[in-house]
Amino acid sequence: MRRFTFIHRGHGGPEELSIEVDDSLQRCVLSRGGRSEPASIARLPDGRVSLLLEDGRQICGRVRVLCGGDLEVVTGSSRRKIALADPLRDRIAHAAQSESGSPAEEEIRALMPGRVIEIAVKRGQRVGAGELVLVLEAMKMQNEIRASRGGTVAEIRVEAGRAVEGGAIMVVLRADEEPS
Amino acid sequence: MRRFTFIHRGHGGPEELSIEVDDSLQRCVLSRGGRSEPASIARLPDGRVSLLLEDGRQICGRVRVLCGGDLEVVTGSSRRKIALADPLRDRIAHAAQSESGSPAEEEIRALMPGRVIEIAVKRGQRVGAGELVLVLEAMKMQNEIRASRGGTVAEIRVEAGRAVEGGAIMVVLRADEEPS
Amino acid sequence: MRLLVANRGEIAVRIFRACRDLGIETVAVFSDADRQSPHVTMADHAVRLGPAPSRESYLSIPALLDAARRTGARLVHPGYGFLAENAGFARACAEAGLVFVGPSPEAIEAMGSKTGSRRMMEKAGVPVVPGTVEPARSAAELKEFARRAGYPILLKASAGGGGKGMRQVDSEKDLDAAFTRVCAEAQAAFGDPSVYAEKRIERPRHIEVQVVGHPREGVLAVGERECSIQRRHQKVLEECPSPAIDDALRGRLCDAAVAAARAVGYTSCGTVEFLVAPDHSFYFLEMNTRLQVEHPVTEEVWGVDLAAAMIRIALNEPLPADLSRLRPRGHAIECRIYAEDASRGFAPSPGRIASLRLPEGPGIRNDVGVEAGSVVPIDYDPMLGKLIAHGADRAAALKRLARALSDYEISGVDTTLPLFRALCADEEFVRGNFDVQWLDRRLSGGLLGAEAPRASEIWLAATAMAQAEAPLAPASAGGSASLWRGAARREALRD
Amino acid sequence: MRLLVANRGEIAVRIFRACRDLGIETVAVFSDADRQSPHVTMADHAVRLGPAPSRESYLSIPALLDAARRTGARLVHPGYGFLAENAGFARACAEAGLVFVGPSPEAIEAMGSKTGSRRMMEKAGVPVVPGTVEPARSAAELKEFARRAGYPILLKASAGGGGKGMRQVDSEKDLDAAFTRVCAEAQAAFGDPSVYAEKRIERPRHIEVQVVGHPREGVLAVGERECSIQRRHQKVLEECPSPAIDDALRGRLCDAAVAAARAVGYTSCGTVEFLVAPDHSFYFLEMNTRLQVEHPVTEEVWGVDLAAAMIRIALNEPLPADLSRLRPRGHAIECRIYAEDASRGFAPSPGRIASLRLPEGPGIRNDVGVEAGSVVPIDYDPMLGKLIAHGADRAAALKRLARALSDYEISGVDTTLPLFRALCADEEFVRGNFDVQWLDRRLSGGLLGAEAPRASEIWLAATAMAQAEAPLAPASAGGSASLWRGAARREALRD
Repeated sequence: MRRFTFIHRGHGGPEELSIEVDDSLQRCVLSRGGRSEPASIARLPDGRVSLLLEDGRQICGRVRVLCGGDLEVVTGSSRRKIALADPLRDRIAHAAQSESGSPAEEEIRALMPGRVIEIAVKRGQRVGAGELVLVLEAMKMQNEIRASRGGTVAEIRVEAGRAVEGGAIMVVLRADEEPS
Repeated sequence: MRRFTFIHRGHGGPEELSIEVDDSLQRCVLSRGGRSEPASIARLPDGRVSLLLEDGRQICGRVRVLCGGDLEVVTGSSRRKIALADPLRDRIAHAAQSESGSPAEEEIRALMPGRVIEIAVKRGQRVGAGELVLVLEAMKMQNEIRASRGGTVAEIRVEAGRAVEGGAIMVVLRADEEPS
Repeated sequence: MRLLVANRGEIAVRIFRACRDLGIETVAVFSDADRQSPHVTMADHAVRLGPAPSRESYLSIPALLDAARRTGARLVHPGYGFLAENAGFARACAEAGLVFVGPSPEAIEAMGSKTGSRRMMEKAGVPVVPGTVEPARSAAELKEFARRAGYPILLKASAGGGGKGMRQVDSEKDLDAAFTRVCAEAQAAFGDPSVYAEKRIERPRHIEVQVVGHPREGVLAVGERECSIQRRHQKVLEECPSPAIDDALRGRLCDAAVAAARAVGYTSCGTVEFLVAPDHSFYFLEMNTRLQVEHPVTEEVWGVDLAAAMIRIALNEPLPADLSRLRPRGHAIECRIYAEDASRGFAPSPGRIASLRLPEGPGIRNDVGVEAGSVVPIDYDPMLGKLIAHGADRAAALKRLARALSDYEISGVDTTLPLFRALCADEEFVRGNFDVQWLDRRLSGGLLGAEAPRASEIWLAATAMAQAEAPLAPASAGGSASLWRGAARREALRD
Repeated sequence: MRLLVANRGEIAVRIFRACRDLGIETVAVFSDADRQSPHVTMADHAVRLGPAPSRESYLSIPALLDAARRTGARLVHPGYGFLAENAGFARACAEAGLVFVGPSPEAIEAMGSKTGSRRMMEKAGVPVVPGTVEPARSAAELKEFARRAGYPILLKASAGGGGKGMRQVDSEKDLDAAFTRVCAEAQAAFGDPSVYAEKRIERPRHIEVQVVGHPREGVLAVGERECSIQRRHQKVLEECPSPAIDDALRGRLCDAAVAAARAVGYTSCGTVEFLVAPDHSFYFLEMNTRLQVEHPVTEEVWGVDLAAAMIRIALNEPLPADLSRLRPRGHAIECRIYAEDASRGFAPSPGRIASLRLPEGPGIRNDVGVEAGSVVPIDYDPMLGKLIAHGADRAAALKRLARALSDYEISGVDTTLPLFRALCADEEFVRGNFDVQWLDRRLSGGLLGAEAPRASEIWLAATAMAQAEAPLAPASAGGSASLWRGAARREALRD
């Protein structure tokens, strides 16, 4: 069994939850607010996950990593953005925010281990907010990573076709000067 | 432009055809029986191929490698096995057959470059005809490679998770003695 | 309220959809072969029954009752196949305080015996095929029957069904040997050597009538279905209405079906099967005391939801619309899509479905129990699902069916799709000119001739091979002219 | 015979399906943004028009005519939008020897002018909203009209449509300023400053009548559609029939629609739009001289194929069934699924569709123009497709719609699916109690309130994260207990 702890930032502030997974990746124990519940996991052929809880409840959906680092959870009847991260990445994300409302540099990190499929920018290139920076394949999905604000590409630390660790800095953007 | 030559073994015996593809993989020239025709190629997101010929005809379908080495071509209205190979592999396949109707060893080769996803047998293990030997990911598909006859695993030359070249021998099976 | 479906595949999916339409929560059960199946991953609750073999999973009454208890299910729907016509299961459900969605155990039992149901039908005035009624004790008894009714006759195992344990006898000299053989086969296959004889009806159609029985509202017929397109006595394609039935004959068939259902106090959806001779005489064959595989063609033409009606009846609720006011509209055709290899005598073709693209659009309904990546297990019936086409008349439905069949992509396993594509191009079939042996004759006549690959298919193969072997273009650092180009390149890189 | 669809997306797919049902070969055209789109990859022929911008592709009449010439197309269908109501295109097709699938250029032109069509309708006895008819030359002229008709009035750009260039004036003191502003807006948006005034009908419904005109068989009405569910004057959900129309009113609306179509010698499928006041008075709004987005709800309820009928009429063939004998059955609802972000004021949400799972089963029809992996371009209307649910009555259709919406998975782009899920749970909508401004009021009242993630969704996220980060189990060399286990492991390994 291996234990993972996550921080979920919902409307009520950050909350810790954990999940223990056995080596087969098929059995787990979910713990939240002092209560634990065993469950079985099935990864479906198209990438969705099905969770079967001890009381028979079945939950099925698809999870993708969004460029902001949030997770997109899509079930048949909903599509929701969930702020869930492991404690380290949660600290990185929220420390950066609290230090400066508008930092001079934007570090684009891989929020999950994955593989860089394409780098759409060059060093020194000017990119606008929302422009494609790179494509990261993670969790069976191609995630288009876009610049959240305009800026100039200061560093590219990855190569197309190479794997990246979760949390690794991939690209550094230097923010535009505020015009006013 | 790069040129590929294939041997198609249809009802009328082997026939050579060739295709020239440009570096973008989007333009090509198809040649068969002395006639050439330019076309554009689009690879669709789900792995299908769309060919657009000079006269406007559009052809769309999915191509998979079957364990015997034939190609499976699936369009909306058909599913056909096509014996198409490059001249080297065509020679290997048909030379082996003509030497012996039932050779003592079966070499399981990668008919396409790909990645071994799982090896389902161990050295020395007895496998029956049709039993899963390994899973090879090629052309976006997971191809289950099965033993065509019963035998014993003599050699395993690949590792799970590793890439293999097209034509490489992956597993060698020693055939069962004929019972009669 | 929760409903457990004691089944798998497309019928479990179909019944779950009806539950969702009725606001009822769903409980799936699964064997180890089905943990990833759509009927499980669409359900609100799911319970493992046991290993893949049916006996240890979908046929295990204790495991099913335990699953219902654990999830608090109040209703149990048997689907078709497995325990659908097992009176013992219906009784066990009732004893466990569960509502069995189907007719009473007595009705199931009454229709379960071929000879018993036959006697009952004769009493109710429903025409039956001339036959011995009672199991024959000797070949001599059969000879006497055959002299009266005339050859050819059919010998049938009393406990048989679906074409198993059946043999045609063309003249008296063959009768002794045939009797001995069918008795032995019946003993081996069904554990019961009883055999009876029937007159063989020449070139009949298999026509069935949908009935709906309600405890208070009585029994109603909802039109007929044409089920003559069979391969070795197994239906492969069904239609509503039949192209061979006129209003007068339809009325007589429906009256007979209602009389049959009334005779057993039938209170659910059910089907009364008939053989219809070319001279429009018809004969009761059997009654299926369950939701039929081919119920969707009736639903499309009559505008009724039979699966939902069946659940409402089980809950003793009134039926939603006045069924007697329903009128048919248009024509519907269903194809049963099996994972079978037509080139090897329709042998099951288990394996992983590598890709699946369903047809969509006007007049098309998909009732499917698998998805791309699903493994078709060797343990169960290899039906993947059903394609239903509906149009303003038979010609329109056939054209839509042909269109849907040319939009249907399944790779990884062999399927019966080529059979249906060939049927749509067959003149006799398109004219509606067939009987129950027609398809077997056409198949041995080469309906599914091996076609040479088309040039377009060879070019697709060559292009894919060339693309896969071409030196990969280096991942561009920017400069891609458009998102479209970038996307195309990324996709090409994946191989 | 070949038909070219001068359009893209779901309507091109819809028309190609009709062609296949009629045995007509298909020709797609595409811009550089659409080479991989389903409408191209399903077609028998395809021709590139030009770069992504509409002006250089789908609006380029020379490129379209050239594509038809190169592929030998005989028919050209404009779909909706783009050149669908452009009389010049219809004329250019005729001059190039092509059959334009639609009404005559004269009928398109007659209905294209708001004031011109209004005059024509008054002459034909079709009620119109009290208004100035002619473009107003001054605010004074409008004041005189308003004194007669009563406030509030609406100022509208003569060249406008779909809610653009429209402003309500509640009292005389606001009129001068409003007139100046609307004239300026009209000049900026349409290059034509003409403005006219209409009495504002309070809480009206938007009801439209489907008409089918045939050169020899005349004009027929095929029932009405309820189109009051609009967001800022754009339809988002349509029904057939309207829950607010009784047989008497339906008859009067259909008579008026037939009179309107006859007045312009209409010979194709078309739609006459009306405003219906709560007192059942109604007023001609405009006529859409094309196949309407929401035509499928009529097809489902009336059992007719409007897209095929339109092509048959263009070929001067008789209509397949006697349309006048058609009778409606049940109820159908269509949802327009747009790539729009409801949480950002329904801003377009272009991008790549990461996954797409369509609902299936009884009563569900998908008319969709994209597939998993498709890129939704920024260049065109962001409609992905339409979901149509059909049931025995409105309640049944709504339940099936809700079921289908809970089976509909789209990831990668934002869509309007949450809006439809909220509507299915809204009491007033379910009661059928709404008017054309109802949805805008409900949206500002918080119809789409942000819901907190459910525990189940958080657990799915955590499980997926844990699985993705767990040390990968070594690829086993045999010994996997079953194919199912092996499959699960292989899939897990892919990440």
